[in-house]
Amino acid sequence: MAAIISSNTPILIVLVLLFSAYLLPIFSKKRYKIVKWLTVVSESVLVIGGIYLAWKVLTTGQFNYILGGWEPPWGLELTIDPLSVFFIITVGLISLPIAIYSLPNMACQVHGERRAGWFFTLFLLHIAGLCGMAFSRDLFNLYVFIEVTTISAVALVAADNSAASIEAAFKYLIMATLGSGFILAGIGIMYIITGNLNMIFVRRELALVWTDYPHALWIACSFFLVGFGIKSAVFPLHSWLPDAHSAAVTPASALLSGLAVKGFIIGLIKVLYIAIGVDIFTALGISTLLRILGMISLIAGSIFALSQHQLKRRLAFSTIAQLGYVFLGLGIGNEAAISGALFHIISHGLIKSVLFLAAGSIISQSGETEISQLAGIGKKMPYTMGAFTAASLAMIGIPLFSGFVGKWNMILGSLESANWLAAIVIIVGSLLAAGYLLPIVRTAYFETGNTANIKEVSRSQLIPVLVLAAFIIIFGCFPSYILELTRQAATMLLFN
Amino acid sequence: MLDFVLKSVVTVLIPFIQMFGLYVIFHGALSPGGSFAGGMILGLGFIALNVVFGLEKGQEKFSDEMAGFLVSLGPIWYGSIGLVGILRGANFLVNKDSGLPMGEPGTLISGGMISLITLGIGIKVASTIVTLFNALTEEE
Amino acid sequence: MRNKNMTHRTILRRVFSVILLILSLYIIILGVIELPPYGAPDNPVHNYVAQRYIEDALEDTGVLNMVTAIIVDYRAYDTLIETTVLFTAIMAVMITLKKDPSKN
Amino acid sequence: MSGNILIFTILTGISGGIITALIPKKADKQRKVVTLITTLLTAVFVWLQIPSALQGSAPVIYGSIGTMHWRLQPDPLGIIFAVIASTLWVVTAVYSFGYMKHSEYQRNFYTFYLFSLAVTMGIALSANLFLLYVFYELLTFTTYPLVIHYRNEESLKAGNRYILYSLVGAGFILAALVTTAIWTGGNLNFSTVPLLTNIGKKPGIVFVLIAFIIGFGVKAAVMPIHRWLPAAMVAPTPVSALLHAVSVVYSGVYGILRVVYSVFGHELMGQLNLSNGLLLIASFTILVGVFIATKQDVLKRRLAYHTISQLSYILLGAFTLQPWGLTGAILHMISYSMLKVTLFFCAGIIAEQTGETKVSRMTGVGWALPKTMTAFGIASLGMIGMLPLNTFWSKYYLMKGSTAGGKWPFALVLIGSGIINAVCFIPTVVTAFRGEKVRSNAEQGGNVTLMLAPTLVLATAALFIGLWPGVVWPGVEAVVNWFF
Amino acid sequence: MILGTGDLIMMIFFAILIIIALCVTFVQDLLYVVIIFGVYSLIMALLWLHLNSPDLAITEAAAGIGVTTLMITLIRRTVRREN
Amino acid sequence: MQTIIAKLITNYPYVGAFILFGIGCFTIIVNSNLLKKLIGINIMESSIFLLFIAASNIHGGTAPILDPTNPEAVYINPVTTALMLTGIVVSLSVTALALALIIKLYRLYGSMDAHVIFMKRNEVQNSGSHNQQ
Repeated sequence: MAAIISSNTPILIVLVLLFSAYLLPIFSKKRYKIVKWLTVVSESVLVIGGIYLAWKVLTTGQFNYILGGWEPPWGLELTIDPLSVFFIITVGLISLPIAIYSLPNMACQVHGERRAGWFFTLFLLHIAGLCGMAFSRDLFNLYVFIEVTTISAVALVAADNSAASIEAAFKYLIMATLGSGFILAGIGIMYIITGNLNMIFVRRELALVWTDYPHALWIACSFFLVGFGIKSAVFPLHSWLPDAHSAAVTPASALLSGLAVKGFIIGLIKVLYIAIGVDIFTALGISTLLRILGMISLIAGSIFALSQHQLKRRLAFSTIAQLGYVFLGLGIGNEAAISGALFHIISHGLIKSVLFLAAGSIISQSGETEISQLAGIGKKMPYTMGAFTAASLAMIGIPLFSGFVGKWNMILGSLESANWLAAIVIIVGSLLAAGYLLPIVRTAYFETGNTANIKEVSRSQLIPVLVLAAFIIIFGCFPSYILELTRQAATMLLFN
Repeated sequence: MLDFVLKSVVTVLIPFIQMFGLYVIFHGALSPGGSFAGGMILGLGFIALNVVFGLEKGQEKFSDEMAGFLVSLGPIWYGSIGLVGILRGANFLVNKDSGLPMGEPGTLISGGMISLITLGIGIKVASTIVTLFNALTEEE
Repeated sequence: MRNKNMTHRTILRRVFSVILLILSLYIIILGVIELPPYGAPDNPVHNYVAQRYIEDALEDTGVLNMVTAIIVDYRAYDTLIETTVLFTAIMAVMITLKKDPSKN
Repeated sequence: MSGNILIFTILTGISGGIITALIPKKADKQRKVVTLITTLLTAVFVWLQIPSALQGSAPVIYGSIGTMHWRLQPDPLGIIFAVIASTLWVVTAVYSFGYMKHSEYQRNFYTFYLFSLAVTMGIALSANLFLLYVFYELLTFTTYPLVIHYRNEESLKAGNRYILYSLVGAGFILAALVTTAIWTGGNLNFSTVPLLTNIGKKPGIVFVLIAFIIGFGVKAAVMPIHRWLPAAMVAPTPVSALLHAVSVVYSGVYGILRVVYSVFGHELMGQLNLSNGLLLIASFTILVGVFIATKQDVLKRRLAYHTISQLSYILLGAFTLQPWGLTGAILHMISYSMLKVTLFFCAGIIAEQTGETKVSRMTGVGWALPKTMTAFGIASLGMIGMLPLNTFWSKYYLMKGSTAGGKWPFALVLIGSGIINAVCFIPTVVTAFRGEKVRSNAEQGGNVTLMLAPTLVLATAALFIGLWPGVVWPGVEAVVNWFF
Repeated sequence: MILGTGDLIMMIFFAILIIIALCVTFVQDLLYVVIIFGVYSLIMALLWLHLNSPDLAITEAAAGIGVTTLMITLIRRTVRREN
Repeated sequence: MQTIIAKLITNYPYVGAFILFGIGCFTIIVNSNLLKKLIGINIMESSIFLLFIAASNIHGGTAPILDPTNPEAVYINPVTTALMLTGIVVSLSVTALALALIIKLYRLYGSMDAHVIFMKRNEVQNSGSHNQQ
């Protein structure tokens, strides 16, 4: 039994999540308690399995899991390489606390236990989709998982059933489906050129024939860029994100801002770096495009965030800005920058989920959504606000917090490739982050307001936030293991 | 009058629609068609029942609870068949090595787990389309 | 007043998107005509991967319809996830439309 | 054991701060005890490390954050900064027991007071540019709550400006730091050999130097980027005294010293031919700063601009790239800190006991606060550079350094600045003792004693060092030998 | 580059598809739009059959009918509730 | 130029597919009616299916169903058909969800037009903020 589990871990991780998702709606009718347990258990399986796989990859190197017994160009395979393992760990570490946070009052937030059961079904499906994307090595398989992730994300936004959330969800659905269309069209062109769908084989074929189809390949690349760009809300294509992430219920916005958008970036990385290959897409000028997109969305997202007065909207815009970092790091495209960008994925995931969960707690306790009305809340909710502060400092990139490590590596990478502008933009971005986050902290702690009836949230909602905040500091002070994973992932992406 | 004609025609037609749906599902291995098309046809048969006779009558034949259960059961069924391979010591979703009887190639009962999976997906698609329709038509 | 404004904006928007559309279509079609000629039997699409499916499908899976062989055997995982997409969609519809019967 | 001392030096402040934060709001007495013990312990730990540090055989602690290595080890320059800071922290703690007695937000104050101590010790003891940067950036956030202590609009504004300037500066440092790390292959440890010695004149090295100097210059309040410092004077007096005369501004000055002597080294700096320009900036700051100071009527603002001016004395000494200049700089670092804290303490006592903050309205204050004003007078003399005080020696060596490098005009700058200093402070003292004895003696009560005692101790110490400069000479000599 | 009759039929199909797709924007009545979309689906199914993909043709036809049914239901339940 | 036109005619299914793709995008962007947007999405997706299926076709090929009576048959590539079956189901799912959202929006706003919904939402928000003041 143990041998079976250990040799099938990657698929079992996905299957456990999927199976619990299938079972939840059956149980949610009468036995809501089982729903809770199933959610937590499957999330824990994800965390444990992720750590086990990471250990395996770090000790014995990457390996593949062949599905259905058919060799890769014919069948499908899961790939367990540093990149996928890194993202699995990210997903596990972030989604487990979010799930625990959302357990106690989800039935109240989405109006009913049955609906809460559906919410958790979608939650688990979303997680499963992200994991599947990370493991997938087949372009079409990636697409199908992207669809699972997208549809469940839309549903998570709509779960609130308020007018704003339904409208945001529809906007999101239209934009995201447009994005999927672009991705699928890109996959189509790639398939026509190479006759393969497995990324490794696609790259092998492309290396031989790409000079015959440079324009077609360029179009495929830009389709991928547009498609994944819409889904991960890069600047000119971001219009759905602020609405969706601010209108969703708190755990959903934490999950979407913290993980979903990054999942699509992982998809983009896989397509660009594994399926197309760094030489080819750099020759096509795509990495310049990535850099420019990254810089624009960093600056523009930050400036938009500065002009927002609602807490959740400001956080949503800051997601756009922070994803700009990741795009910029990928565009710079050397080892340090890519590993920095990957590290920024996990650190920003932690940071943003803390920020959103803390914001959700604050909003639910005080009933205020405007930043200016939060005065004095730091006194009443010291732990929540403490986590919020830690996350803010991390996002600014203060040393000893996790945000710094990623930024450091990205600046290192940009200066190594003599890209002064990128380094300046990264530093200016963190200043702007200070500009839109520190006023919140200052208002909460150092201004006085009417906070008489506000209390700290219950322990079961507080502990997940604190755990996430602790991870921010732990990864800031001891980033070695994660950094090793991201470094190996970067090496794999660049030199395999 | 029109109503009566419609009702009697549909009453006659529905068994044939269902039969055709099942035929498409099971014959997917040999001829065009397959689980999705078949399941869709099967489901559309139930929808026709709902449209013509009203939701209450439709619910009698194929209740919402049942549909919801089958929606979950479909993928579980599929996944469990895939797990057989794992229990046999091979990988997930293997067909040939899973130990299921493969049958005579090119006949109706062939391909080991293929027909089982097809049936599962067909039922799932049918129940999905019915649930979908019911959800969309349900009054506020 | 407002209505007139709106139509004005709508027309502007349509004209703008038509121009954008034609421009991008022009670029896309420039790339598309580079692709291997339609319908030729020696295109990259009909390479060893497709050949194997065509030749060995009956032996490997025991079905005549190669498409069925691919969706439920060679790429069965895809199909599992595809049913999951359908499942996700139905759950999404439920959470959008259905009220909790136990409440109220 | 000795390694433990090093880590305790920093941990004491942090744990003290945490304990202070956990003590209930009402328990003022316990909090003061904890504060005093923590500052004293830190000071003792620092003093214990002096001998080994001056010999260059201090224990090392090192580790890494991801790919970056850090290292803690006091060297002569670091230990001198540590000694100055930790000692003044004790003195200021005593002063603030008196000053802050009736103030609001005391728990906040003491907590961040101790955190700042720990972070400052980190800056002083880190033997690695990366770690220095880490603590430098943390210092901004641990001192921010102290700056905005009164929470009124003015202080929040000042706090915003402080954060903005500091973060921009930190951004400059980060860019320069990363470039340095790339050039040295990730090795950022300080040693007797400067980091960039083997790099030579790379293209862009001038920009790196300028970025470093802008970055640290923000905290050192070099003239075009000084504006946060006068604004931040809205903080309570102990904070202005300590943070704006010593810890924060000195961390900037210390950073520049480190960059000039440990990262670039005086030889490379000499090759870069930037010395004259930097000296010009420093002397510009010296003259303009003190000139603006004479125009100010509010005493604390006058002191603030005066700080800006005096800090550039140290930078002037450092930028001469001469052993004598460095001697003067280190001596000035030591002596100026005592005098400036004395001045601030006096200003605080005047403001607390008589309510006067403007110089023009201080007629007769001297009769009400004789001891305070005496201390103020002594410190004023020191600022001019009169003989029996310690600053005389520092100015002497600064001039010697300037002329030794053939840059005698800068010696004239020092003399001119001394004259303006006299114009700045002597009238204040004279005004204070003029007029009739209308005011009653205000130097009574426990609070005043708590405030007065540290003031007088510092004034006496300044006199003592002025008379026997040999006391600090070994330290200064060690630093100069370390770098030359 | 030899175009046979099959290619001509396909081009006609394409032309119809493009016209129908453009109609969606310019027809005002939603019910007509949905019916037009049903036709689009049907033509698409024929096109699949022509492109040697009968499996897809069957599925597209079924899905097209399903989607059109759902859409008509939706229109009846919303915009045309009064009629 | 002639070669370009020749290539254009050779690859006419791809060109047609992308024209449909463009019209789909156009329909999504231009129309304010949500149902029309949804139909635009369906058009766009089916155009991509067209791209795939056209790629796998062979002049004079036969459908990929093994015909033991005709050993000479040239079968077309079955992979794309299998993929696009999945694609159709995915687009069906998206359509279903979008329909549900449209119904819900109609219930909440009483309209199916993006402009109207936008205006109503802004009115609600403005009045909401007035109340708070």
